[in-house]
Amino acid sequence: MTVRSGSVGAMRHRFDDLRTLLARASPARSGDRLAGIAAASAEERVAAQMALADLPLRVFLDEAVIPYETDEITRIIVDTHDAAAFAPIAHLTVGGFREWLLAYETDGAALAAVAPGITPEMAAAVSKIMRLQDMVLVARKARAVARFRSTLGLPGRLASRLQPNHPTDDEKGIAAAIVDGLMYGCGDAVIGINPATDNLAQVTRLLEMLDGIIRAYEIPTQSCVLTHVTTALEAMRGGAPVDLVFQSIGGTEAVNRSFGVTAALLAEAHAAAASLGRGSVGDNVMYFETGQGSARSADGHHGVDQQTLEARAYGLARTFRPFLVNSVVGFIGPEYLNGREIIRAGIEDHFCGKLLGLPMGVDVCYTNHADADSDDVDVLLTLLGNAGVNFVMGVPGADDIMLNYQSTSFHDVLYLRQTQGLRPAPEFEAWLDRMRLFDGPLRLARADAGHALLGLARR
Amino acid sequence: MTVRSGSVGAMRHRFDDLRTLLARASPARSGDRLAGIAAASAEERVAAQMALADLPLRVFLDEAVIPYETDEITRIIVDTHDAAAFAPIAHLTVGGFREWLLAYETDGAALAAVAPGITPEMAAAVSKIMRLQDMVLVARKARAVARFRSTLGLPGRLASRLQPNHPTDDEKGIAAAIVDGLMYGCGDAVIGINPATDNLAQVTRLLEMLDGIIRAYEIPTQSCVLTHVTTALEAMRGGAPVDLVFQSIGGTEAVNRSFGVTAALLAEAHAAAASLGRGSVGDNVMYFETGQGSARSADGHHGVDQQTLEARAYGLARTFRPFLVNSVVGFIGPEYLNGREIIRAGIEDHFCGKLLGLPMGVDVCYTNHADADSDDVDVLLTLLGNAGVNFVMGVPGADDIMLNYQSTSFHDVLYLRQTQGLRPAPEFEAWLDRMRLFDGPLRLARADAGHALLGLARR
Amino acid sequence: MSASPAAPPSADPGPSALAPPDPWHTLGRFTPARIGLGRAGGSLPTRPALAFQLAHARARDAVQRALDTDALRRDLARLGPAVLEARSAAPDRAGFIARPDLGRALAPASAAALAAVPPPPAPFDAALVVADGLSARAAERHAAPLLAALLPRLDRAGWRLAPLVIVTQGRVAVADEIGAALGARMAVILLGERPGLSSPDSLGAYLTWAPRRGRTNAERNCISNIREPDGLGYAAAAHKLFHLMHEARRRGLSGVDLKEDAPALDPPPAARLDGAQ
Amino acid sequence: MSASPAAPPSADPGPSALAPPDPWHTLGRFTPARIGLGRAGGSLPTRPALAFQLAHARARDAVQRALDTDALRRDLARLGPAVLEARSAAPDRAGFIARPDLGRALAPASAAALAAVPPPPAPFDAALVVADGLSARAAERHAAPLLAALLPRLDRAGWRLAPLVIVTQGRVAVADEIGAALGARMAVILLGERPGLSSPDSLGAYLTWAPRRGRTNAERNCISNIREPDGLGYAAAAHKLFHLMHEARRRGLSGVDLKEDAPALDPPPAARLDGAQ
Ligand code: B12
Ligand code: B12
Repeated sequence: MTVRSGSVGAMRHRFDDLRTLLARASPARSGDRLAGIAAASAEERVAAQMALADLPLRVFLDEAVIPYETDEITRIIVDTHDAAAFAPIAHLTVGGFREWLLAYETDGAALAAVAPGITPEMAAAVSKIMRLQDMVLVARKARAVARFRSTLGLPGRLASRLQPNHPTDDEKGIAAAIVDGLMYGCGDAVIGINPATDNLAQVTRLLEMLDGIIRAYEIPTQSCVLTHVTTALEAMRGGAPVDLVFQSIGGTEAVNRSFGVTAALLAEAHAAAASLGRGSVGDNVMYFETGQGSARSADGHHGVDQQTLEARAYGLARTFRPFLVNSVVGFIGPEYLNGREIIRAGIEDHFCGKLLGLPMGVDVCYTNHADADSDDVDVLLTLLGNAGVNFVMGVPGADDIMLNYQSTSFHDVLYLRQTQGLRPAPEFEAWLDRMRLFDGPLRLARADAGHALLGLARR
Repeated sequence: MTVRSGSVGAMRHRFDDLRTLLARASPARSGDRLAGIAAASAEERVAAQMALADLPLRVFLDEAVIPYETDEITRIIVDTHDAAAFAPIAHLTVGGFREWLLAYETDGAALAAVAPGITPEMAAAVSKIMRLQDMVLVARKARAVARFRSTLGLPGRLASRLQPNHPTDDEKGIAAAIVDGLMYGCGDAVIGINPATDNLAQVTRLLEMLDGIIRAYEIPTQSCVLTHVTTALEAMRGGAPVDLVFQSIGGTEAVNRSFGVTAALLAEAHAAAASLGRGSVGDNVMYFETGQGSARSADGHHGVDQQTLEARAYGLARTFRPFLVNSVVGFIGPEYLNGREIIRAGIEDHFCGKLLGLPMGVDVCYTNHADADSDDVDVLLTLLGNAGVNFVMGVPGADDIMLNYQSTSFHDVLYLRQTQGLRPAPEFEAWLDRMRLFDGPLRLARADAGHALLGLARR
Repeated sequence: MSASPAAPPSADPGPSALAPPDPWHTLGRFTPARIGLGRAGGSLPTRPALAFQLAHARARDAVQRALDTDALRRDLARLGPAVLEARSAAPDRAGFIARPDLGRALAPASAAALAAVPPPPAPFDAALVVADGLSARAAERHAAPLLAALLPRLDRAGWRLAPLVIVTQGRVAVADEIGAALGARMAVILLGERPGLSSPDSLGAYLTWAPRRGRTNAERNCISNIREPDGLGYAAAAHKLFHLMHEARRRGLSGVDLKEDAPALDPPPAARLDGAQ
Repeated sequence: MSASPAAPPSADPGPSALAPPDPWHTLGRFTPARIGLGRAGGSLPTRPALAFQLAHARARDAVQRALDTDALRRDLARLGPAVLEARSAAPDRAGFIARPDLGRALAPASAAALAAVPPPPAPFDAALVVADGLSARAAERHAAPLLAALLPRLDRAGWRLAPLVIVTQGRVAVADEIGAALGARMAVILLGERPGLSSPDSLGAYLTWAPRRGRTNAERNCISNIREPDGLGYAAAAHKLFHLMHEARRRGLSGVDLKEDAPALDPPPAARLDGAQ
């Protein structure tokens, strides 16, 4: 590996290799301090950012942050890199790349064209020298459209996952929460349950229940039970109606191993779900969740900073043409991201994902051991609306009673629609109209006690 | 005064009077801790908020936070209260008022109609039980249009103050910064210089210089030299071309006395400036700056929390039909607002001002002794864009070399225009077009070295 | 909440006319989730908005609360087994939250104490551990009743158990070190999940076959949301956990290859919350 | 900044082709303001964006820096006057920033020491104070040269001055307590303004007639941005300050009713920055 250094004024800073340079250049983050790889001072951080800005993008093709030989994600990144797509930016440094991204001339089409030529590490690198406003501006231009039964990612649109979790997977309880979400116009991204257990029979029951609801009310959306991919595979083998296959993933082979997954396993699941052909407007069948810090938690970080690892998780995700990629940014806890770090990380994740061409959503959230509150949710949610996020969560009252954290509520989604003029996915919007749930594209109608959907909970 | 109490669970909290209840209900703030009036725990804060939510709005008409007898701002608030305008909300509690504000039916016209019936303390109270998203949503509906040579506050528009300060008031230095700002499309709110000294001759020279530039290039904007109101009065007496009269104000008679101002002095200045009749599209001639913490700093807070006092400053401001009211929210320092408190305070100030009918701008800024950075600027700026702020600052490179703090730059203004589709004031927009400075309403054109404006610096 | 001495104090002023209840708010009887909250425009009405803030203030306190080890020790000892106490390497609560690595390791003194426990003739079948995790209250409330349901079953099935260990400032993985130190074939830890707004005291159970430092989560199994009456009941949880432990021992593994496929108890635990049935 | 060993280290890679310089960037010679930075789309190019971050990192350090009182004392003593040292009531830098009330009051020990200074036969005309304020470096760099220009003028005009006082962790108003303790008719404090990105060491001068605790800012006057060569020069600042002091004494007041109307020095200080003239 090549040694790099940067001097600022009298100070000279030395960065042993690309991995170290990226870590030192990364905005302050508790997980990187925990790993002992963060910059020691604000000045060292800027020195690293300056050195990084001068680094040619080509260097990222020659120098891997984790060796090709030891990590399958590195292999995927290298092996799937599209040199032709890279050509228009091949001459740029990281700093020049930032300027190219911000240029008026660089529009959504230009971004989509170069996406396959951008490696996760390039995306992470450029994000490290960008302010929030830069990332919002560029992400807003980058669109990633994905389709299954609804179309997500169109300009001026915002979708939401309806997340009706229950601590014992009680079906009536889940149904009640689904009614609540649908009546509030949520659920166009997916109706997705985190099951309390990984009991196959139970998972299958939930899948059938969701399928029944979607069919009965002809809802242009898809279901997901967010169980482990191995359980989803078993369920499919047993004939369960699986729309989307879920899996948590991270940015190294090691963290994925700690999650019990490999690229091969994901490929198997992808093939199985695709073969069911359950989509109506498209065939994107994977739902991935990611989040900075998981690799550090699993001791699988190889000295790479958590934001770069997060981008690498997207590198893995994009080989499966997912329908949803969701960074659960404040979910794990303050040991990896705390307070305002959550806000910056959420914007970084969304930006890097979009740059790599992914249909990004963000779980704007915090735990009760973090120094964060609902105002922080409002900040990140509002910024993401401006940044053109594909979807966010819809949790009843923002309080997930099973996963024990606070996310965005149905009301939060309505706030964003109203303030930024963001409409639901087009198929779902038409359904909301049919069901007389919306009064115009941005506001709820007053529903009466006899509304057809309320029957759902009585089934 | 009436004692109020609230119980949450087993705990019972007692609030001796309205002033105390408001202070305990106020979101965490270093200046209130400094004053020893903040809630002791998060739970006490929520208990106070619950008690406040149940308080009828009428109570605010009967109970002053600072006695009528001892404070002229209280007298102004009480004496100018419009009972007829208040009627539609007279039956509400603070909690009900929040819901009324958020209702779909409550539109800009409804808000404008009740504004004269809302006292500053009512505005402060309701803000204390609102999340950021609530305040953004309501402020966006509330429009306050003000006019002098340009029209500010129209929907879909954003103006900016061009702030070309120089540490020695050097005229060439100031002119260079004005060129920079105009070329970047800034300055439709005002071209406003903070003079380094309060030397009358110097102030007059600056006023003449600005007047000369505005006339020579027929710029539909107004000038201001932000000197003390007494100096502006002297300048006007001497025949200087004063467009807007500036003054810093606070929410108590005591803090204003520490600033060397009284309501009578402001009235005198208002009359003097109005009599010059220099506006072309309107006659709003006052420019006020405010900011949470000034009363505490001047030991003139009377045990009232700084956010309520800030709203009271708006109560004073609105009697003068100002053109610009600007909360310099992060300007004073972390002893009053630190880190994320700046963000919340900025949204509160803008919301309270708009609720009271004022043409609010915000100086989105931070000092170097605060725990804040440019990402925080991006957060507050972006939120304010969504909230429909009338104007923000435009400081070259965001670095004020005389006032020693960081604000928003011309580039930041362009970011907001581009991301949120916000156009300049209509008169100024037409001028930008004439000068071929903009390429469409949201983007700069590439100007060449022969552009007429560049001659400005050679005058 | 009392607005003035005139009005009688009431914690619940009821929904306001500006934000009438959602017609489906009665569905709330099916779930502790915050559904049917109503709306003002599209926004949360004031009452549930402030209730949320209060819950948040309290949940943050819950994270900080220290485990009452004396009381817990008494409750556990009453069930029969020998009880040991240990501390993780995290110096205090702040250190526990900021440094998960420390919460996963035993403090040197505790490691030494456990190493000094005389080894059994044959390895223990399991080491059971109770820890505060992120909710001390969860351990205080639910560990003993859960063990009261589990221990007799293990006993009947002839399981030989290591002394029960209470760990303060402990994360899930600390059980592996304990299991290894005690020479147990499997480690099971019951610990407080992070507190939620409506579930401040939820208990999680994690199981590792052949415990030792460095095991990954893929090699563990989990049963979550144990809290009676709002979450998984003790009987059902003990049933699932016994089943998992049994299968782990039988197949000599734990983790993703071992699925929690216990047949449902009768009545199924899912029915517990459904007031209507 | 060196990108790789191949490229020679250079702190300034120059503007990139994607963000060409603004045609008016040469106007930068007229002002230290960050003008003509260029743009990528409408956004700041990478180079000035990172330069800004670096300046911010450094300005934050500047706030924290402690005053080198020994050096300052030596520099001041060289000008002639007796020099005393005092501390405000703020215990440390963090306390100074968080508690302006403490920065405005003398530490009890310092108050006692000043009270013990033998009173002059007639009150001093002025007490001069130098404090760190928010930029210790400003006091270190600019206080002595400014006083070197001011003291001879005061001397020639027959001013009787109290001993010079250096205060650490001092805010503006601390001078009033010092002036009162020393029995001076006027207090003048020179202290570090909060550091800006491009002006980390700017000195402010504040004057109060009849100083005592509780004076408001309306009763003070101010001369700001003293820093040679980028701000107000020493000669010009001394000229203005002398004029203000003179008028304050003559009229027996300070504050809003006293305007800084010193006739400009020749050459006017405003010309200083104008490289073109
Ligand atoms: C935080 C969390 C995570 C984080 C953990 C990272 C971290 N460093 O903390 C992340 C996001 C990475 C995660 C991932 C997954 N999780 Co998880 N997670 C949780 C959660 C919300 C809280 C856990 C907690 O409070 N622990 C207590 C603290 C004090 O202990 P800790 O040592 O700090 O935390 C450790 C454990 O939480 C453990 N862990 C986290 N999840 C899981 C899942 C399994 C199966 C195991 C064995 C361990 C485990 O990882 C942490 C670090 O070692 C629980 C829900 C709940 N109510 O408890 C779900 C929960 C435990 N997870 C669950 C699942 C299914 C998963 C996934 C398998 C999902 C998937 N399909 O990929 C993945 C992969 C897990 C794995 N094998 O590593 C389920 C388990 C269901 C079951 N009975 O098996 C739960 C109950 C949520 C649910 N119902 O969906 N999870
Ligand atoms: C912060 C600040 C403020 C804050 C002060 C509040 C606070 N608690 O800190 C606020 C926003 C309230 C403010 C108000 C005004 N300020 Co002011 N302020 C500054 C600033 C940016 C920094 C001061 C500093 O670093 N002080 C050093 C620290 C360590 O001392 P401190 O004890 O913490 O701060 C005290 C002084 O700063 C003092 N102060 C602040 N401004 C002024 C102005 C005057 C005339 C006086 C006597 C004192 C004073 O108030 C603080 C608390 O007591 C300076 C610019 C600069 N480059 O210095 C302008 C500056 C000092 N202010 C200036 C002016 C004009 C004003 C106003 C008169 C504007 C107006 N028209 O109303 C008002 C009212 C001042 C007053 N009479 O009280 C001018 C003074 C010009 C001059 N030579 O007279 C300056 C130089 C900026 C400028 N060129 O416009 N100000």
